[in-house]
Amino acid sequence: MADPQQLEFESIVNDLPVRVAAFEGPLDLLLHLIKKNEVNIYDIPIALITQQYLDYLELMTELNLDTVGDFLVMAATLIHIKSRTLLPRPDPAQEDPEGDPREALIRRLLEHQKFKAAAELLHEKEIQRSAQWQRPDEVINRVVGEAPEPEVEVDLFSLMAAFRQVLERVKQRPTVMLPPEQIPIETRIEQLLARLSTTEACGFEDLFEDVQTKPGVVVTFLALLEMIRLKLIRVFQQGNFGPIRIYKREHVDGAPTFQGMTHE
Amino acid sequence: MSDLKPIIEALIFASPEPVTLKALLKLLDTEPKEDVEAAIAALRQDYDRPGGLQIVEVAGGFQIVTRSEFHEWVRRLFHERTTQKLSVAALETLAVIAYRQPVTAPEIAEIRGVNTAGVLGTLVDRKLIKIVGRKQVVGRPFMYGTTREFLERFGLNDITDLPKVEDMSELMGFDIPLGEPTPQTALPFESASVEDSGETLADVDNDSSQ
Amino acid sequence: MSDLKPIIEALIFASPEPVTLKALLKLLDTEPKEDVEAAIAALRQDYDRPGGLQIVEVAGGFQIVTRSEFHEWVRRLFHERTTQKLSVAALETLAVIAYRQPVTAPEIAEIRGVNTAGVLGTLVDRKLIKIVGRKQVVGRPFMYGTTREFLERFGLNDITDLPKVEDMSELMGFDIPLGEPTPQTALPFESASVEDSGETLADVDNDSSQ
Repeated sequence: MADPQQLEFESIVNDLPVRVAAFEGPLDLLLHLIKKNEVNIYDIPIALITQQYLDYLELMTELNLDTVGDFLVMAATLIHIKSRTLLPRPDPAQEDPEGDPREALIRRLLEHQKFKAAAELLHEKEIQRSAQWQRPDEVINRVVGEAPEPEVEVDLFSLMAAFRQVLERVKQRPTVMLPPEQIPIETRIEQLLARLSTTEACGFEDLFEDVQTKPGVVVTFLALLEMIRLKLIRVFQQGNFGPIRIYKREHVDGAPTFQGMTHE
Repeated sequence: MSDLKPIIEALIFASPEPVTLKALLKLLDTEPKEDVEAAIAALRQDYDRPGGLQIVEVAGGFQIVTRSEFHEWVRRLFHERTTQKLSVAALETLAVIAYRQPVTAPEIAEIRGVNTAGVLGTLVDRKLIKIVGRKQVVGRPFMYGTTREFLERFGLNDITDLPKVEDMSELMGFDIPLGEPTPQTALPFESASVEDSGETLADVDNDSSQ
Repeated sequence: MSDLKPIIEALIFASPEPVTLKALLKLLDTEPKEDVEAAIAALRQDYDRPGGLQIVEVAGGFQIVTRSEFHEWVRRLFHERTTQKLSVAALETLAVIAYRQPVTAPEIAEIRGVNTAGVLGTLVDRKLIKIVGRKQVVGRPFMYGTTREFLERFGLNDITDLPKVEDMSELMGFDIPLGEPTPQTALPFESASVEDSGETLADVDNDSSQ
């Protein structure tokens, strides 16, 4: 590192408040440099400012500040602008058809500066307001009786937060390790037969209408297969993909009886 | 000090506890005791005018409160003020319905771990939810969903606009362990859209039986 | 009703947040609107007397608070104010949101020159801003706006109450080119109302693409 740069470094450091991170972002740093050099914001000496900016960036990197990322993008922008101002124009008397390359940056700086001023005005409002003291809740709680149920503002965030709260609770709820609710296939067959005895036939879907769980669906289907095997029911389908209907069979001689069935 | 009376009024007004004479004398330590007492007396006389507020002496101190004859109005205020806000229970229920709709009361109770019957009425009254049908299971319970007013209220175009939980974590710095989902926590995230919900509901039931 | 004025005084006093005219009319639903308005006017006149308290209009409603000039005295009652201070970063972010709402995180970052995700989380947690919807662009980012609590904290009646740019010139190190406003620099202060914001947002995009 050259000595002049070293000097510049020190002058920057001297300028800085105790915390180097006082510059919240690249725009703040640029505004600081513009003010320090007492240059016109509408006519930024881009070479000078870019050099000082890069010096500061190097300092930040040496100090291992985490926030370098935002500053790097601006460094690239500055170098780009600088290179454009250095490019020879075909006719120096003619204005650059693309305009002053600094223009967009100047606008951003002004915009940024304006919002910094707005923030200060807000802060003043806040101070004025904080001089107005409100009646403490305790006073009214005594009048109304017990404190009313705390309520929250209803907006998208609070909705999301509430849902997250519910999920957190679900996670923390002790998991009761019950075995999956298994209806024995025999019981299920009895239930289905009882239902079929009240109607002549029923649709395939109807068999599952009182089932709410996956195991329940599986058991019902297994029961159906078993009933077909045991020739307790007959199943008809009207054409390919047509509705499937289930009929209860009258007892068939020679067929194994349900009661006699052995279930492994 | 000419401002003694208004200063004492401001102090009594802003204090969460009744302000004792002793406390006033301490706060206004440059003022003679007689002056402070005289100012208090004058202030109390001011409050004898027929107004909405009164100065009462409680617990050895002074306090500005509403006049007793208007307490009914004050209670009404607390009863009515809930138009913009919801209790935590109501908001949670609303969140479950928004993310899981269509969903039945037993399903909501299962997810929240508490009964929500009363809260559902409140939400229907506020037009934030409505009955969207009946579930074809035993008991044929009502299924609830959110309303157009709900979308308007939350600035959403449609229900798929609801932020996903992934958005939440990124946005709020919430740490949600999406990596190793347990059955209970994994499910809700997948069902933000109404289209999925039929399947999801079945899964919830499945879940609850474990 | 002869008691209208004291009842309104009691209601304004008791309400945890500023009471809007609308809320008063709803509570006093048997009273003609003109009577309620007249009673409010008379009450405000009463409070013009030199006393310790005043009625202010904030967040679209009425509130009874202590007179600002007695602030130091009241402060002695408490060891410190319970409201937490906002960091400079938070205030600046809040300013951008207040003037540009509804506005997305990338748009805020463009103006401030730094990523603001963490600050946004803080402001949401403190209920000063809220998500007001999603922008219909790629990635559908959340749009933020200010809350009622924001208005209350800064003593603003509504969002058009925000300080104007003319009040601001001396705070800035540079002259504001009011004569020849470029769209980008002129906008924020002209578009304090939400209605304008679509235009504003378009301009921000325009800006960032340059």
